[in-house]
Amino acid sequence: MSTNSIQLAHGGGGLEMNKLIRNLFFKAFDNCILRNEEDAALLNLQGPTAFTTDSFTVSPLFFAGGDIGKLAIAGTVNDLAMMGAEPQYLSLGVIIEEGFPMASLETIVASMASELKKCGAKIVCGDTKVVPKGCADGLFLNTTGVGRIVKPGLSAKRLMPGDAILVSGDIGRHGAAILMAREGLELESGLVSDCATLWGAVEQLLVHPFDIHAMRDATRGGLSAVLNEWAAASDVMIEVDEAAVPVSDEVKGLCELYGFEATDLANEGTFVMALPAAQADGALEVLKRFGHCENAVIIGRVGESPAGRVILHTPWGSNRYLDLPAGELLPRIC
Amino acid sequence: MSTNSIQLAHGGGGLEMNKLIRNLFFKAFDNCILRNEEDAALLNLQGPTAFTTDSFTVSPLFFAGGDIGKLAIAGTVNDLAMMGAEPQYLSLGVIIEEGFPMASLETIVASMASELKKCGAKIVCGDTKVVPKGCADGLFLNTTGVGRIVKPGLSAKRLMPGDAILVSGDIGRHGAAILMAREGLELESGLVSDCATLWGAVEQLLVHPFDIHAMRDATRGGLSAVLNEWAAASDVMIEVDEAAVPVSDEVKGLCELYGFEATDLANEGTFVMALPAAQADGALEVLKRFGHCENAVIIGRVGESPAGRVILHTPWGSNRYLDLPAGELLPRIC
Amino acid sequence: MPNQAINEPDSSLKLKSLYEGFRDAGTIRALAARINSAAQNLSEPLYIMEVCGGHTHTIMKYGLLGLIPDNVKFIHGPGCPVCVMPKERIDQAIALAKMDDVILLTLGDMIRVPGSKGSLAQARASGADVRPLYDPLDALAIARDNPDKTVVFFAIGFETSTPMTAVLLQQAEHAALPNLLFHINHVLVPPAIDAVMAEPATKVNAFIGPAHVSVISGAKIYRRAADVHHTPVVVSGFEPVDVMESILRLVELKNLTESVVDVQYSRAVSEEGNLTAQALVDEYFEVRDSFRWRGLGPIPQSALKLKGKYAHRDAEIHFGGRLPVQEIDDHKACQCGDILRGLANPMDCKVFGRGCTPQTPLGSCMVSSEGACNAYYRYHGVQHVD
Amino acid sequence: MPNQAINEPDSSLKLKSLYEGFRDAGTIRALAARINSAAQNLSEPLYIMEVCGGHTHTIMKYGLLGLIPDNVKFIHGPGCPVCVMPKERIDQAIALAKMDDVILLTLGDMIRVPGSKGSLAQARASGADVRPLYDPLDALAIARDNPDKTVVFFAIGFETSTPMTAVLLQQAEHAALPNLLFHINHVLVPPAIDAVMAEPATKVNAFIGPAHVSVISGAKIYRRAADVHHTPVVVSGFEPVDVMESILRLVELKNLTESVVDVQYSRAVSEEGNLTAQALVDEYFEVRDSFRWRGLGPIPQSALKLKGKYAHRDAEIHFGGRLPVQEIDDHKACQCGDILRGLANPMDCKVFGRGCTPQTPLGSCMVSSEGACNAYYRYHGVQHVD
Amino acid sequence: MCLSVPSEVVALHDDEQAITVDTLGVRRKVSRHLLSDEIQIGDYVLIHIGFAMNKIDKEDALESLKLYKEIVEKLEAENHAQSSHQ
Amino acid sequence: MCLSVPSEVVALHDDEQAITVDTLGVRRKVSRHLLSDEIQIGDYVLIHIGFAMNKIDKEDALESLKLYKEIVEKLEAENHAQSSHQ
Ligand code: SF4
Ligand code: SF4
Ligand SMILES: [Mg+2]
Ligand SMILES: [Mg+2]
Ligand SMILES: [Mg+2]
Ligand SMILES: [Mg+2]
Ligand SMILES: [Mg+2]
Ligand SMILES: [Mg+2]
Ligand SMILES: [Mg+2]
Ligand SMILES: [Mg+2]
Ligand SMILES: [Mg+2]
Ligand SMILES: [Mg+2]
Repeated sequence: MSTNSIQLAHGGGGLEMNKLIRNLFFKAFDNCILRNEEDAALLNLQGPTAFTTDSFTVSPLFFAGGDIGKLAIAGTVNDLAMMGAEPQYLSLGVIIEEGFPMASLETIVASMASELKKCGAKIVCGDTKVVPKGCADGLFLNTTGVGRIVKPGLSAKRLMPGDAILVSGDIGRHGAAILMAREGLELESGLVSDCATLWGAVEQLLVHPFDIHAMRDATRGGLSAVLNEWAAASDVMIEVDEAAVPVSDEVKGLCELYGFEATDLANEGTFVMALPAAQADGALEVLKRFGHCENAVIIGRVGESPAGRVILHTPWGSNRYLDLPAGELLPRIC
Repeated sequence: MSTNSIQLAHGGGGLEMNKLIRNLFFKAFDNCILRNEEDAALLNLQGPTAFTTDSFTVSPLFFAGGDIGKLAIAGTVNDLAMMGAEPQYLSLGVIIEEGFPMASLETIVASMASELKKCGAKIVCGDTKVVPKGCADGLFLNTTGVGRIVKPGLSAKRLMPGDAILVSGDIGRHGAAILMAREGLELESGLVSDCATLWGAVEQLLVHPFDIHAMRDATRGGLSAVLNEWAAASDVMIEVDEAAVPVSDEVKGLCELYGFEATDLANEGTFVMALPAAQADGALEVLKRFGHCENAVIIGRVGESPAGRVILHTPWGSNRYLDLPAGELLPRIC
Repeated sequence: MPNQAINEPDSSLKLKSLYEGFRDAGTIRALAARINSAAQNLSEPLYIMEVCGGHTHTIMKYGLLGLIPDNVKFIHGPGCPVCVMPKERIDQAIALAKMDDVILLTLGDMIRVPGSKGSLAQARASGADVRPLYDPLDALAIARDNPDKTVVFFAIGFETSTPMTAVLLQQAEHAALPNLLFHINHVLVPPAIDAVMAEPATKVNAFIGPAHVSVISGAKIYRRAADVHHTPVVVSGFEPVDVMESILRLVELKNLTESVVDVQYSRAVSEEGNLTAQALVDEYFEVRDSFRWRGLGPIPQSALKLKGKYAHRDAEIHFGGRLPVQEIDDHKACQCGDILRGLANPMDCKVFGRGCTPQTPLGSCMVSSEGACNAYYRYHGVQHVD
Repeated sequence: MPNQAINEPDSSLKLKSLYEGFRDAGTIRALAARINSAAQNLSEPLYIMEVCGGHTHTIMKYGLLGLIPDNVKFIHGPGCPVCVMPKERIDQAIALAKMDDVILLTLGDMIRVPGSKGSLAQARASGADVRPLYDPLDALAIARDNPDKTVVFFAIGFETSTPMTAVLLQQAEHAALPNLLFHINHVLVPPAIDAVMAEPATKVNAFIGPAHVSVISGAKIYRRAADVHHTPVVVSGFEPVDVMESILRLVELKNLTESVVDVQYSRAVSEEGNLTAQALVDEYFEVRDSFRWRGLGPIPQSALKLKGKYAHRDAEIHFGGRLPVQEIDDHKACQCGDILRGLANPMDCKVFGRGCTPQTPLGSCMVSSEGACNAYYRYHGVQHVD
Repeated sequence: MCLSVPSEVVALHDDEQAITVDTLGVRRKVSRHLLSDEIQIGDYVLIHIGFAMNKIDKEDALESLKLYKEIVEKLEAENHAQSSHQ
Repeated sequence: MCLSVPSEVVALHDDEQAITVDTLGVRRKVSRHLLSDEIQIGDYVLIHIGFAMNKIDKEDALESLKLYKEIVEKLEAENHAQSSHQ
């Protein structure tokens, strides 16, 4: 029974913790930097480097298309990729609630290890805390990543009138999948989260001579948040053809049922890109080679005014602002 | 009332979260990398770099001598310092329980900002999550740090017979202070945590031509854990003169009352160092210039056998092993 | 229902057509053309009030204001049951939620609406047990799982949602769950229409009637608006095509000076409505003498309460002395009342966009995305984009 | 107490001297020299059993075994009340803790000790409400704050701790807290000594008596060990100087072949003990016919239970049919019984250090840092260091 | 708030007065306490906060859609006439 | 388990049958239900799981310490004699 679930002793800094770290984490993430077990990992970095952090508190921990482990790797790796950086090294902070099933922890760790393989990044340092029953909701993860910047200059501030806006796939699937998995809602559908590591696709984009201005994964706040942040940061207007924005039937169904907007729902493997309109088709052609980007499409353009705002065009010729979502977004999606 | 406590909406990725981040975090940690608000911070790093992470789940959040904010900065900065690295850039992951008092959050953030000043490191990226009431115990922090290695080669594997073992101050104060602050125990004393940023003292040590073999802050698991890990990693015996280990009266009193060993109690601003015995007095002389290291002292030596074990010598000529602590260490000290 | 005898389902109607067919761009454009053409014959501007926030939402989300001519104007109605809730009722919900042995349940957005000292969300943040539901029947399991607690369902909604509360109460009785109580805030649409029209200076001269209310209550409930207030009413669906068709019909009725009740949403609305639902509501509820609406003030016979024989389920009775009764007036600067009658515009309000924003609403019209001020705050000016 | 009439506190005794004076290196060295010299006169090896785990702890922590000659040997006694708890009693605690309406309270280390299917810590990890206390009186507030729950104090300890349980029970009666019950596992030292000596082949021929037990019960309880088993007993304090002085006295008594009870810890132990505490214990407790000790098996009259008039406080009665009663034997390979009698050495056990470690104890001697196998596991071999 | 969505009945659970409905691929169980009509698999119903409110008249809906088609065609014909007139 | 620590009485709370004690600088309130003796500030008591168990006889303790001093001195004298004898 002692190995069936996490005990407070697993976080005590003593024997039991050492065992957990060696038998579980070291085995799954094996690499020689990690095994050094020093106060800090030793890296050799040269030049411009991206550095990003995210904590993961998603509920439930397992959902169609992934789990918190996959999410924690993909999320941080994607943030590096969005800055034109090759994901190289990750840290992992684990906060576990006493009584958490060891089998679930093993599944989550395995899922992290398998996601790491997709981009070649390594977990090189970590930290484990165990808190008493009731002091956390199962498991929280933090991943922080560093990576060499392959293509400098990508920035939310660099959008320019004349840019095309692309999305890499249909939107809202992660937020919808989490909602479907939520206890008490008892929904069923074939929907799976878009949760995925984007580095493969981004790496290919970066080897081409596209003058990409900005990329961003449309996580919390969804497409609305990315576009509004970009419009504000670059002081431009962004216009979107509502009919061009890809949304799956199931996400539409969920939005109908609960009054959500697909543009507000989170994504975890879908990103937005701005680059000169003339290069948009070329970029699409590259993106569509990747399974999870096969629905990539141009959804809009960058204009000048009203600066800082995002305009949605309906197919019947009317317009409205696309707003930043407000209020609590239930459930916890990351 | 809306600004008196944290609401789920503060973690929704929308307007309320933007406000919280800008009005609180950006103001306190102001620097231009952080203000970029991209998916990742842009750093320029050259050569050997240390990379370390820690999550902080201490309970209670406020204790004599510090709070979780001070701890989160000092803890990660110290891990960098222990590797001979200058603390440069930190990420900050915040997990907040719905209903957490805004005033407490502000105090903690101010405490982080003030601790950062002591070493010159900057928080350059962050992440905020809010979880529903009951899903976390107030506030959890994660800090992950990177820093340029000033003195390469420090390692738990480098201890050699003939090395002296130094501690930078009296031990066990952090663990004891947390215990004293624990609700329900109702203890009173003048004891304060040793929680402190060590970079100032370490920086001075590093400018001298000492051949330091290893440094480690004696956090969870206390002095026992550091010495046992070192003995194992370097495959040496470490012997300690029990009477030489500095312990304050209050820490002794607490150990008497509850049957703890001071060597098992956590420290958060006290470190252990191994260097050739001939250089030990010189290093002590440098250390003692710093207020929080004025009790620095030589406590033992490195020998050969039994390799991997730590021996305590009593003043009356008997010996015993100093063991790795086991079992749960109540309360949560970091 | 208009046609209860359909026994041969026409296989040519796909479910998807009920969405896509009623959002069709060509149809919307065609209806817009017809509206613009018909409106040229209007002898005076048409001021249409859409009573229901669901319609406000459709109008804003699909940008319909940009498609209609200047002499067809919208006056956004009392919004939604969430927005019209007076602060003292929210204060009562908060007082209940804060009691140690009470679990307070309510639907969706309600937890964000501020009472006199914060919202249910804030009460929850400070420890009160507040649980938002998507489905009222979930209250049964919560009551069953917490026999030591009193579970209070803070019931809100227009005629559309009242039958669901009735079913919940019925099931609680059947399952003999003594610990499930009700705080009833169900409001009625016709008295709100009367209140808007009671202002002599009101500009409203046409209504779009909420179809979901009529799915339950039938089209008959709008007779009085047509007969007494001499305003045409079109009972409209919520898709953009539905609303455009309803506008067209209103323009046409106005040109004909006909004050009738017309049912655009005939695929789901009948004259009589859902009789099963009505019977259930009659079993459990009776009309209150008066109820204060945020923005509109007290309106006689505009809300429901539990009948005396269900007093054992009535949280207002059970917790009688322990609930705050202080009536809280709207903010002095707030012009919602005038806005709801078409006498003022959100921009006329001094605190609009300054003290009063969707994050910090001072008046009812700013509370939800379905309120007039909220809609103006978020969308004003967009029509002028190229 | 030896001298109840001290009215002029001697200001020359600092509290710190009670720690430092009894840990003084010079004194320990001097006593070691005396022991080594006196032991040369021993006609046969001295096998001292320290009955109490507190003494085992002192001997190990201060490395005292390294200071005494080869013909003075220690046999570590039944350890501590935690280690001797039979698995079925822990199973009962776990069963109680797992009940929805029960909060189980116990002292410190107890939560780590495995029963037949895991420990209380593991039960807590899987959701049972188990709360370790540092102070039994904290149970009062917990019972008061949880009127809907039954709060069970899983009471453990030798004579030292029984009066504290008695005070808690007294206070629960005074405060009329009906929901605070007791699961009594208080054990007695003298019957354990008898059980060790009942084995004809036992090597034990001297005892260090636990002084804290005698602070309550007086030195008188060891008379029988001296008189019937003809073994000298020194009632010893817990500081290293106390233990060294006690060893010296035992060697000297053995040389004189005197089987007497000698009180080394005279600064706190009297012949009669704490009469107030004894009276409280008598009020609430009576002796059980028999109690199973882990490692030693059933020992007659070796433990206490609540008196019949406090049956309403007795968790064993209250939860009678719902507690597991299956007696769980020690692991077959476990030699604790022999080790406790000095007939075997931890190293003789086949599973020592393999199947049985402090993290996964199979027998009682491995459970806490005060057990013989545990001490061997952690310290064996250290004497031979340079 | 008064959100009601058309959905297709895909399963009947008469014992629990419930039906399973499908909304664009999302399935959930809802109460049918408020439905007095006969309900069959394949029927379309309006769903509001976990309840089926009533059946949708498919024929009526089809008629509406047919009418819209005519309006669009008429407008196109007019536009065509206008533009060819120019 | 039977851990008991000498502590100094620093405050009396007769109304709640409690005293405050100081253990090497750590102060806490403990029960005095088990103490039948008069208790004064400055007394030394043994503390076990939140209870004062009894008073420590200071004179007896001083006597022990005096005895130890003598033993040590005697040993030193013997050693000195031995080494100067050599
Ligand atoms: S802006 Fe706010 S205060 Fe002014 S009328 Fe609108 S809701 Fe009322
Ligand atoms: S090693 Fe374990 S099993 Fe063997 S005698 Fe000791 S306690 Fe029993
Ligand atoms: Mg460290
Ligand atoms: Mg990030
Ligand atoms: Mg991210
Ligand atoms: Mg760590
Ligand atoms: Mg991102
Ligand atoms: Mg670290
Ligand atoms: Mg650390
Ligand atoms: Mg983030
Ligand atoms: Mg409550
Ligand atoms: Mg329980």
